[in-house]
Amino acid sequence: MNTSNADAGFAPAASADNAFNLSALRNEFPILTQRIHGSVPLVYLDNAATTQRPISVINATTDYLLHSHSNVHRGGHALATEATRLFELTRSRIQAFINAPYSEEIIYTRGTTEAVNLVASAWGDDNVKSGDEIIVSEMDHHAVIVPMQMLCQRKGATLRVLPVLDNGTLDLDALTELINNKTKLIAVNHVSNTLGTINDVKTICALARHRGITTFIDGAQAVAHLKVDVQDIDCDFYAFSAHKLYGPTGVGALYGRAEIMSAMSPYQGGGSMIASVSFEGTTYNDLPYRFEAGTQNIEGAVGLGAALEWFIGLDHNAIAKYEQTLLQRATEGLSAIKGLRIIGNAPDKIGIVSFVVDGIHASDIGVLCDEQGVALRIGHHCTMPLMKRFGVGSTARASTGVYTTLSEIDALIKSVGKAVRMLS
Amino acid sequence: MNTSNADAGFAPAASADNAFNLSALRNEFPILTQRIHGSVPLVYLDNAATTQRPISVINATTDYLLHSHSNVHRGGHALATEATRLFELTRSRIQAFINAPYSEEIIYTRGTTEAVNLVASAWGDDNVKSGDEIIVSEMDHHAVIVPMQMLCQRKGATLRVLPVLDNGTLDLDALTELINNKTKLIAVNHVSNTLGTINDVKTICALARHRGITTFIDGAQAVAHLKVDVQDIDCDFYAFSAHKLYGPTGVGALYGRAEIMSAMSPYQGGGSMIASVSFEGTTYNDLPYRFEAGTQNIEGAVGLGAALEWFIGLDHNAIAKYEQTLLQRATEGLSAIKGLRIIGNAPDKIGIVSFVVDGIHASDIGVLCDEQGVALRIGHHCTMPLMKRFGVGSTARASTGVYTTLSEIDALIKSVGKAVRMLS
Amino acid sequence: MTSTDTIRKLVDEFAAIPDWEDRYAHIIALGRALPEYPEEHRMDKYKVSGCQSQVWLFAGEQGRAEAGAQGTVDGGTHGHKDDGSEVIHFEADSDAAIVKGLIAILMKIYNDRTPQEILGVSPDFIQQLGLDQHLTVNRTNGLASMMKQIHLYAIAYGRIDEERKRARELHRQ
Amino acid sequence: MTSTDTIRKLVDEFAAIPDWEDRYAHIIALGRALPEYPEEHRMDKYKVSGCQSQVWLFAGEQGRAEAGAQGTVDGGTHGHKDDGSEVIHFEADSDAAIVKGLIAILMKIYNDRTPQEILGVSPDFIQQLGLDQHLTVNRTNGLASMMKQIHLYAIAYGRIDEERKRARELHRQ
Ligand SMILES: Cc1ncc(COP(=O)(O)O)c(C=O)c1O
Ligand SMILES: Cc1ncc(COP(=O)(O)O)c(C=O)c1O
Repeated sequence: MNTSNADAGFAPAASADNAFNLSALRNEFPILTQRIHGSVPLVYLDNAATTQRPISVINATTDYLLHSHSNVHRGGHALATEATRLFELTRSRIQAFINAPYSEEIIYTRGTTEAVNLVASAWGDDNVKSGDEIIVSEMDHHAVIVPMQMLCQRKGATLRVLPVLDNGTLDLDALTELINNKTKLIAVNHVSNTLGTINDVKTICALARHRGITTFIDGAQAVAHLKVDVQDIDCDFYAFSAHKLYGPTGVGALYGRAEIMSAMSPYQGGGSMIASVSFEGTTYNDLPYRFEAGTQNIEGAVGLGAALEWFIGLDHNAIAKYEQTLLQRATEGLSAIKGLRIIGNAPDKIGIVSFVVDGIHASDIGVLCDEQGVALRIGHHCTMPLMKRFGVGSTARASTGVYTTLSEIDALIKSVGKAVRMLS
Repeated sequence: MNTSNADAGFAPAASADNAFNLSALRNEFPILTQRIHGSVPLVYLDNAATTQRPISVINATTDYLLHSHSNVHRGGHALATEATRLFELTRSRIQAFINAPYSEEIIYTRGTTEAVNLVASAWGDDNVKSGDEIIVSEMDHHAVIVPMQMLCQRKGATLRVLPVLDNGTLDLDALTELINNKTKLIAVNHVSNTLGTINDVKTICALARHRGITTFIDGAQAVAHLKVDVQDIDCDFYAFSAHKLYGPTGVGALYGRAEIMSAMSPYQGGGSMIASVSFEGTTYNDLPYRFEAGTQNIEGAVGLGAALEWFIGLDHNAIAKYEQTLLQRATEGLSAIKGLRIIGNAPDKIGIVSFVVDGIHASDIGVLCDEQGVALRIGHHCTMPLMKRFGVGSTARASTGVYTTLSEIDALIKSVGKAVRMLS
Repeated sequence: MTSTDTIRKLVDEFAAIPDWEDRYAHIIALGRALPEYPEEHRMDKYKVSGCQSQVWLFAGEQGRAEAGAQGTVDGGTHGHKDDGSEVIHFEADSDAAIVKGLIAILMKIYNDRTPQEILGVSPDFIQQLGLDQHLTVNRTNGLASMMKQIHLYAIAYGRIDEERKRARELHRQ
Repeated sequence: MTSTDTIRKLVDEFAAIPDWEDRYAHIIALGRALPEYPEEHRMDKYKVSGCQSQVWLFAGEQGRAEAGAQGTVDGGTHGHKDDGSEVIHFEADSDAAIVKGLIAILMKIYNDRTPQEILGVSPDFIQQLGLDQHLTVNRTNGLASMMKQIHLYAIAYGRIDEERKRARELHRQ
């Protein structure tokens, strides 16, 4: 595999020398050939917010709607059987994808946010009591912080915060001090959506298991960039969203250890999650159905299945290597802009670069880059406590996908440079 | 408009004499031309479980994915703006569709089930206390009964049950007796998914308002069959699912009166639903965002928008009239089968026929009808208490859609007749 | 007859009935011929989950001992086959005619066999018999759960057999 | 100048700048020229929600009286226009340069006008100026909320004006 050209940092996107066939891969994403504002080519660097969909995923959903659509489980007719088969097939694919022991341990959710809320309610209400402590990290997404904060408020528990070091890594030494006999849960992201930091969740989970503490890993930013193995991580819960993995919005998965989940009270009530309902009393269904009340996002599950199939088929070694090249190029190129400061310089990062420029509001950079075709995300990225930690109100964030090219990174650097000049 | 032929009950499906152009309408649904089990034409009569999708809805979602996909709200770039515009456009369409006063009163949910859970938690936990009473009906879906039962359990409140009369209508006289000073909420469906009964929710809501009782109307089965006007009904909450309205799975809407919802605590925590987050304390966003935590089903919202646009454009007078013809024909034809009993004979019904046959299990009828191409739903239809009320374990249910033809009803009658003969 | 032979016989039997009506008539007839389910075991704990029809499955030590006795006739060993494992005897029933017929088919394949035999049956027979829709993904009729249950019994009894074998060997020494 | 005239002037002004860079330079310059926001009103309650940049909008009785005084000069009536309604004076600011420039444009259109004038402005100008992306759906920059807020002030003050007019008429009788 020859990535030398790419490593040099100047390979054109569609160069035949690329380690993997990036140009063929990009062809699977019609949206990327878009021109915006009338004429400028789209440079989509907002992949941490949501990824684009390969045509095979779009087609899988359409096919399903044209040939097999039905409500699942409860029907006995041919379409219902086929829809159920596809729906459950994706569950097995998710199981294999994150190496969960049983497919019953995979719960469909709307996405990561709902998964956290499910655990905070269904597990939290049963297991957390007044005086207990829950640890989240300073770099966690609001999706983790807010449900845990709400849980603590309901129960009179205390939220403890694992701090972030100046380079954007977690202060793991502090964790040993934070953990005590009252600690019930540690919830932390696998990868930070703002900093790009890859956290050592395996060490965190080992520390927790040793003390009998339950662990929740927010994998929203991890699944599209790292090989995830929940048995190797040895966490109790793991969650991700399909839309950050080249799949549909409105669907995601929660993995939960069977021993824990079979003892958990239900979350939402409704059809499918029950065994029997009467006004005298209701009994609940087995895993995973107990946590899937009502009609699920069926076509979303079908799309997620197609996304997993597509994603698993990629050359991940080559992609990961190229991602580091992109990251390095972006880091160097942006750092060279006067007054620009990158927030998050961890040694292990995915392709995310958050930055601020002295005296210039990130919002202005966002608008001017967009005019040049470069789609960035501007704001607090749902990590306000982290913004406070780094003394900024918001950042501009560029995030790569498997289809990002070096020339797109060059366009990024150029457009930010121009924006800064216009605003100085 | 000439519906005489249709009224006679024998018009072939695609007859040029039909009041509306049913054959053209059916052409918009490629899945309906399907042959199943190798050779038999599909007769899809499982519309109460989920409806099929017209091609314009499928295309709208594909278009969105090919041209405009992005995460909404939080981005400043061109795609984010367009995705946000489409996402909010559907919200306004929903508002118009059910005649809600403000678009802020429309909350996206996964579907009806989640809407009930949202109200039972966010409204219920704040407003229901020990000793209070909540009224549901005996014909309610588990999606209504179970969350309310769970709420009552959490709060030490009592669930009271509005009974169903032998013909499948609600015993509204009993309601006046059930209501008392402890009654906090009445939750009832607009149309029963098992019986087809159209309930007089306007009268129920008037009774409730008079006594200061909050009302929740489950409109899952109503929106595709009746003109719904939440101001005319004068309910406090109204919910429906897109997938029963020719739109996507995984998305639906909750309407809630602004006065009530602005005072409600949040439901799920996460991104977008906050105004500011810090470890000292978090403040929540305004309506409707406070109740939309995390990335929503964006393409689902786009699809729902297209479904509403398509649906609003139909000739609803003609369709409603034809639906009654279908219902009458099915009722008469099935009743003529020896030992067959229809459960639910309300004077006001949508196109739903639930039935049992003496000495024959509904499941067997389902399997044998399916072999003949006729897709029915078999089971308790998530209404176990109603099954108990009518002394049956399960029923076979045929339910019509806007594309159902009289010849399909004839196929239904024929297939059930044959199944019964085979099983006798 | 081994399970493989039984399956081959069933596949031939069904292949000889091209008409779907006759096939179902045959399935229903098989169900009617299923031995009566012991009423004392018609309990919730022997119900297999599924929401369209009710399915019962019973496999007990007692049933097993009896089956073992039958096994004796075949294998000539005392209550267990040559390799030291006993067969498992199931009782099963459903309130729906077609499901009951399908249960009868499953019983032909799985009943009165050793754990090893049960676990060795390749699920291919489902396709071969054209019963995918009834026996796989669909959890509504309880048959997929029933097959899973049969496998769980086989795993559990397989372990018990191992224990017993070890105990016997220890005894002999 | 009426709001219609202002809009026409703005549209011409922008149409004369085809290059996007120059357009933004112009917008930023307009922002720089916006009167300084009174520090005593830089309070949370005057913040308009939006999550990328911060936006403040202040419109008070006091500010209004002053504006009314200016109104006097124009209309020659005592603090209110001929029809008896007073103009509303806004102060606004943002920490982002482009948003501030867009606020300056909104101020040209809406500031120091009567409730009726404000409510009468057709939102078409947003398209005409090519500012859809900034001023409509996007709640991130707070400008859509700001426009909504301006309208709410206009509705509220419009009602107050009605009340005052009625009171004055009663007084005269
Ligand atoms: C680290 C992290 N956690 C959680 C979430 C929430 O995911 P979703 O919005 O799909 O629920 C996101 C995405 O915004 C994220 O980046
Ligand atoms: C009357 C009624 N209420 C609620 C529901 C639940 O809807 P969903 O499964 O879309 O959440 C249904 C559909 O199954 C229904 O028919």
